[in-house]
Amino acid sequence: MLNPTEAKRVMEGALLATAVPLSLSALRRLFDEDIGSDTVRRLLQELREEWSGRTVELVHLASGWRFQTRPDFQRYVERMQPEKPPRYSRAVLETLAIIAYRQPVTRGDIEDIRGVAVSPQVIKTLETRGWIDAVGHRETPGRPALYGTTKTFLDDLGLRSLEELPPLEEIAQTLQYDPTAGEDRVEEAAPEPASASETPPEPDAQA
Amino acid sequence: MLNPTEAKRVMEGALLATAVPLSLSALRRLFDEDIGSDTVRRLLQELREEWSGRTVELVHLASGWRFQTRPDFQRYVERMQPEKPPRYSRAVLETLAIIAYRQPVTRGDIEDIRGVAVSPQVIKTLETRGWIDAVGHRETPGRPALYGTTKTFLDDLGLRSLEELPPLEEIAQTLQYDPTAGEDRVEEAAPEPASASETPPEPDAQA
Amino acid sequence: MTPSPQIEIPTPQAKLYGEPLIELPRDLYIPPDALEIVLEAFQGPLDLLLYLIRKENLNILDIPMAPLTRQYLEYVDAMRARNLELAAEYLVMAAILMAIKSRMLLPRPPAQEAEEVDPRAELVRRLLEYERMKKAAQALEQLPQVGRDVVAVTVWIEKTVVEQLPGVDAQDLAEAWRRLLHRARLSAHHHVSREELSVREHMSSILRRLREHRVLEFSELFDATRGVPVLVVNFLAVLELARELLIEITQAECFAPIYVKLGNAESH
Repeated sequence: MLNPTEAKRVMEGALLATAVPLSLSALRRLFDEDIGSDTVRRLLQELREEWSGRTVELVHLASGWRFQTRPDFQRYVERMQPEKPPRYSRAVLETLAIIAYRQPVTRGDIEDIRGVAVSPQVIKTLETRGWIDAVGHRETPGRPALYGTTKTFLDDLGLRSLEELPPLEEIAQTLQYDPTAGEDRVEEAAPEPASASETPPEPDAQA
Repeated sequence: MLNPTEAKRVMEGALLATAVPLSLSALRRLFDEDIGSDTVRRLLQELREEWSGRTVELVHLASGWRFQTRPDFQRYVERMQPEKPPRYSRAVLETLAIIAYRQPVTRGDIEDIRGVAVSPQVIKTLETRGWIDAVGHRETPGRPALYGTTKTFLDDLGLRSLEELPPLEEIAQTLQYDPTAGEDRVEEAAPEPASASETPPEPDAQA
Repeated sequence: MTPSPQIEIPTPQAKLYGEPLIELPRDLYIPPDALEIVLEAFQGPLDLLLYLIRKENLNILDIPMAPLTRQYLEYVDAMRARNLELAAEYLVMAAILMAIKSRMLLPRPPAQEAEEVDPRAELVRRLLEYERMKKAAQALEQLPQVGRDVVAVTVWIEKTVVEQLPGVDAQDLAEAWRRLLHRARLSAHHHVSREELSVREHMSSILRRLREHRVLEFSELFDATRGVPVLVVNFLAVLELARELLIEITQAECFAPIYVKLGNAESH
């Protein structure tokens, strides 16, 4: 049987060798004997501390644990790999936000919120990235696909769950008004309409 | 200007973030100021020592430096990424089946039964594996080799004798119920390269 | 903010929410050369409306419909005049705005006024929801992204090269044989029984032994300890080999030892 330090080194090696996050159970499967979730969790905690203050950190994501460079290390990465990844268009980002915050939604729901047609290319881009997928169909004519975000989306954005998404902002009535003065008004004057057919339910994220 | 410890951490991050070896000059390019080859070499040496005794090591290759798992870490890697075992082609499997059930047989016999040419490569594959060998020659023109299966074949398949192979009567019985009877022929005819000298009979001729 | 005195605002609106309306300043002018660029930046009519509202610090919850509608239509007209590709959604929104405006202009009996839903409510809801999502999109973009802001560490995995050989089991062979039968319709002609298989196994092993020893005495081919069935099968194998001329059986005279060797050419 491996002692805890050896087990920790094995976990470290496994985590350094894989780009996909490793779940607790995947880490447990590394060992012949069952070392138990608690031990794995404790060793992960120790590893995280050992690595703190370095350019690479051990992060806990939706589908497990992964070593990745810190965001402030990116300028060094860019010196090694000068080609920058393309940024997503506003159409893609807004569609992604609607799917993330209002899921599950159909393309029609997205179009209602954005006020314009959503091109299939936009959906395709997000599907290809592995960030969204069809989670079902709405039982309305045409049975449109309902989209939701994936674990990969959370992993890629450094999140453990949808609850860690940036909270939705309450919108100020006007730019110059004192935001606190407007809050009451917002609630009374902009109630979510009852026409549920065209808007997806509000998630808790609101507040 | 970074102090040596910070510089070392930057180099460590760069080496962990890339799977390709980084040369001394690539490592020097990470920094705004020229920190000099000697310093880079010394820091690499220090990093190598820091990492000694772990599951991942810093190695010096022809094209530069790279972090890689230790050779003895392979068994853990295999547990994480079980590789799908390769499979033999249909030609190899059928040839093996013919040799197993009809031995001793010549290549001509195999071609008669399969209806297509048997490439020398197929026989070679099975011989190299130690599963078949030439047990004699048939006294016909050309004295073709007669192939039979070996003990290794039985051992590798977990059989004590050929009698433990699935009996052919059962195979013949299930035959008539199988609706896909004709399909294989079509698929098979295309991929088999017909070696010109020993042109096989057309598969259709068999029917 | 200084309200522009030149803007006409219909009086009935002034009562809504019991508050004075914020008047739209006159200067929403965008230089013609910039129009195209500005319009390209809009994601759609909601985005354009938000821009107009935010640009002039209008109260989104109490939108002065007349000036907003007029401004909006000016943009739409400008787009059409310049033959810019105008999405149908812009025209739909123009119709919506005009409908709202006209509803608000209609005088209503005082009793009805209290209950009636503000005709702008649905538009306001949509504007707020869209703006919320727009901001959410910006917030998402700020998050560090793998591949853009951070790199997932994968160190090289050192492997000693061990060639993995394909696995085969007895069922694979049976399956292969069945395919052959299908293909060649062999079932009728090649009836291979269990015994025959056993004979064939012995044929191979006898040939193999003869290759090694060249000549064997007949009795050496048989191992009495393996029982009668095996002896019989072995004997059948010898006969079959002889029939196929794969071995040669010789005896100098009656009761002399019988020798078995490989067929003619085998010996060299």
